[in-house]
Amino acid sequence: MQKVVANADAAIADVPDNATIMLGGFGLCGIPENCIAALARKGVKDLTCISNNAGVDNFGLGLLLQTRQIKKMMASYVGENAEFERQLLSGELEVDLIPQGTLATRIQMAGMGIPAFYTPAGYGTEIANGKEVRAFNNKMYLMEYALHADFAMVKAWKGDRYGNLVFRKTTRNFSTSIAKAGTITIAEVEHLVEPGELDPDHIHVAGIYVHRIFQGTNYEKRIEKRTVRMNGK
Amino acid sequence: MQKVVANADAAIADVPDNATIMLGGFGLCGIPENCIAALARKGVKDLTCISNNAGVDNFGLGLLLQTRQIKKMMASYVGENAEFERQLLSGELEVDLIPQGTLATRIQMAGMGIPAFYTPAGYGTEIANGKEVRAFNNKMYLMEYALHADFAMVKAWKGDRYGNLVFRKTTRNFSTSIAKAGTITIAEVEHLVEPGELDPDHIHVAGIYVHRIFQGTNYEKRIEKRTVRMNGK
Amino acid sequence: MGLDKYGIAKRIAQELQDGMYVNLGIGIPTLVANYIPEGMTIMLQSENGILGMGPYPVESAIDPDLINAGKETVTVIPGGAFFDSAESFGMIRAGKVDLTVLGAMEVSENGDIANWKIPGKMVKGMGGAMDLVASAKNIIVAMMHTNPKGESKLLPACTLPLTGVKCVKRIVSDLAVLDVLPEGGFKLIERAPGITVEEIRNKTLGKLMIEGEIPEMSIN
Amino acid sequence: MGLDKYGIAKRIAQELQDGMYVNLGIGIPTLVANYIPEGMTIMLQSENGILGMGPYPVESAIDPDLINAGKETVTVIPGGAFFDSAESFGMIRAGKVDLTVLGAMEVSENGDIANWKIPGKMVKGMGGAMDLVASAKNIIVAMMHTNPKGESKLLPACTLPLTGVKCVKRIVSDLAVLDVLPEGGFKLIERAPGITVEEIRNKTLGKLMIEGEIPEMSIN
Repeated sequence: MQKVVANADAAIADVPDNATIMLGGFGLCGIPENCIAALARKGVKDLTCISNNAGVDNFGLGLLLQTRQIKKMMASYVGENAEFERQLLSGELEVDLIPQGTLATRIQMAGMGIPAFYTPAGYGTEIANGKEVRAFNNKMYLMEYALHADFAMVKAWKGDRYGNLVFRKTTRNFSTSIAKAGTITIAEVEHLVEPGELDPDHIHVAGIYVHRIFQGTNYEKRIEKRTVRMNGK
Repeated sequence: MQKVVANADAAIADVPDNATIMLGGFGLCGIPENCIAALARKGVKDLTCISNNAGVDNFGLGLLLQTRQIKKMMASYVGENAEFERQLLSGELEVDLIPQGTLATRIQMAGMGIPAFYTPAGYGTEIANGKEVRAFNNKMYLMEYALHADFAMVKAWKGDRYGNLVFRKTTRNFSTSIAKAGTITIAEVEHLVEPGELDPDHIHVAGIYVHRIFQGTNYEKRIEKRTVRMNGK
Repeated sequence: MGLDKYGIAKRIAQELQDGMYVNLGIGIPTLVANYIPEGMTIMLQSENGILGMGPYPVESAIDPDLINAGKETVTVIPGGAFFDSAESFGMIRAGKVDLTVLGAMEVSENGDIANWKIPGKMVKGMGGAMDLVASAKNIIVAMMHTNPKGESKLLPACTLPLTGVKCVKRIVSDLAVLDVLPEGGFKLIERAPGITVEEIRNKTLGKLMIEGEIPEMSIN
Repeated sequence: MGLDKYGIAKRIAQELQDGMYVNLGIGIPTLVANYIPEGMTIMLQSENGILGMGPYPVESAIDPDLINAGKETVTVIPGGAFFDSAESFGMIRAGKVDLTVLGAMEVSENGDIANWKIPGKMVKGMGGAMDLVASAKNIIVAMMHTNPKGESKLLPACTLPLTGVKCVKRIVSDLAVLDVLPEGGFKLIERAPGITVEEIRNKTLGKLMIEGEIPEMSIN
């Protein structure tokens, strides 16, 4: 059982041009910083990226937008990125906007081997165009398909050599579902530990889903909106 | 926020005849012992019970079979119960056998608000009779519906006053999904604790799904097949 | 003058009941958290994976691993729980969240809502709004009664791309509280302090139903 | 005499590769765990919610909260994980389990399997078998070549109610190793020690393909 690789560059070495990549994170919270940096270094092109957001101009997936490595973006919200807007309006970037719950669940279903399911989100809106509509118990639903990826990349707080992962606070977000939806799943972790160090009752992603794992470095963990309360409140 | 009730009798006091009840557990592991005993005491009748198994002759759901309180059983495997066999063959008991993964996923989908989904389990078998068959990527699937219950009853290891639950080892089994599928969900716990005592990263069922919770008593935790290894192996 | 955004938030807070699970959208809805009545336990859901979201952190407690759906740094209360996005939208879709409060650009008299896209301008994406409005048991819209040009945002039919259909139950605006009737139409429930029925009528383009005396809101 | 159940388990253990995730059914398949080659890490999945299932516990370590899918008390190895049944069948359905070994009452020459029901006798239920056979990437059936009456269990078509269709890839019986060909038919791969091709031919009712010299299994 050899899943540990040296670093992000080794982990993503075989990602080809035109690959479909899913990346964990919500905004900049819990994104696979090391993998994104390595993808930028490698210069792999024409990527289809699936992630809830597209980073900001100079961090997260914004880095791969700056270098024009992304051909198509599938996301639920991309409002924090001016370069994204420019590429979208100029036609350089293809975008598929998906309701957040539908996106999360389509990814989850891929990891569960369920090819299609029904959700009410988007019924009666432009999102329903071209989709099968069906009533269950007098409520209308859209049929949505599972969403897979060639490579799934996530960042966890702790992980062991067998690929078991534990997340911290709201970094779990899309990452646990994404980790299960990749043909090849790569996990970068803040703390790489030995099998047995993680409590088997507390593992968020079992190692069976994870193909490569490495100890990440230099986490910036940039904060998008630093909000504080006054001492009085 | 008042979810704590005194005991099992109080928790199940309003379960009417003909109710549909889901019960957590796999075999006798992690079953809601206190709730089952209270249902037997209350003598509520004509229940439809949804649970992976039907207990053994004198424990678990077997207790409610002895008292003839169960009208219909939905399960994946019922092979450990002679009274069950007798009632089935005599026509006293209605039985719906469901593949274990389909059963688990139908329950899970109820808690996710997804009314129907596709699974390959049972395609080409008698389980497929009357079901919609559909191909995705050249593989055949059956459409299955979410499975709800009037009451869901689970046993957790620890729970807090807000209904957050933590399970231990393989007691998680069907219980986490069942806890999310009840119109009224009742949790009995080995240790009732204060909010804040459970690590929010380690909660298996968030309190939003749980309507009533109580400190259980006198857990027997009967073992179905006591298997040990010799010291040498 | 009608209510300011704090007044709208205060009025919405009167809808809360002890033990409710509530999802508050970005903007005015977020302010509702500041006016939860004393002694009430309200569990705030943030769709990126929190139940029991607490207030913003003090400086020393800022944690980049703990943000809300608006990407702001937040805290979690004792008894809170973290989970993933799939689970979060599962509980939303299953109707476990008791109340959803969100903003809108337009609401129609049959309860349709438009709040995610203005064609021709930048499209940022719908985020979780479509999932929330398609599934929430109870949806209250918090918004100004008119847009910056003074045009009514309560319309016979939405002109902007829809977020969801027949889902809004109640609107709390700077001028009034209105219910969307199952058969269609805005039923006037309360007036903002100092606002006349006449002004509300003038600023409501969709069908407005006024029955009897309309009480004034009591906002403290 | 062909192999006994331990011999069948030993032969199946030769199919294991380091790092595999494996689900072992009740009966002979369970015995395979005893013959995992030295130095190999095999992660056993139990569909009630374990990855990294370990051996039976010593008396003092018995824990009623830790059982396998056969309801036996077991242990978990360092690096194992617990999860719920929905997750367990999710990973099975998604093809994450590399190898499934299970018993059968009948296998047909196109890979259909029957192992859950005998009409007229008691029906105990299919448990997880239908899910496993519908989704597993690689399915090996471990069984006796003939039933107690001496009739072949390798048939042109199953006579018992099916568990799954076109799913069995390989059969390891007391007499032989056979592959189910994609186009149909049992291809003889190996003979059990001392068993002749003639005997296998006589006890295989479905189409049997024999190409060239058939080697004898090497079982130690």
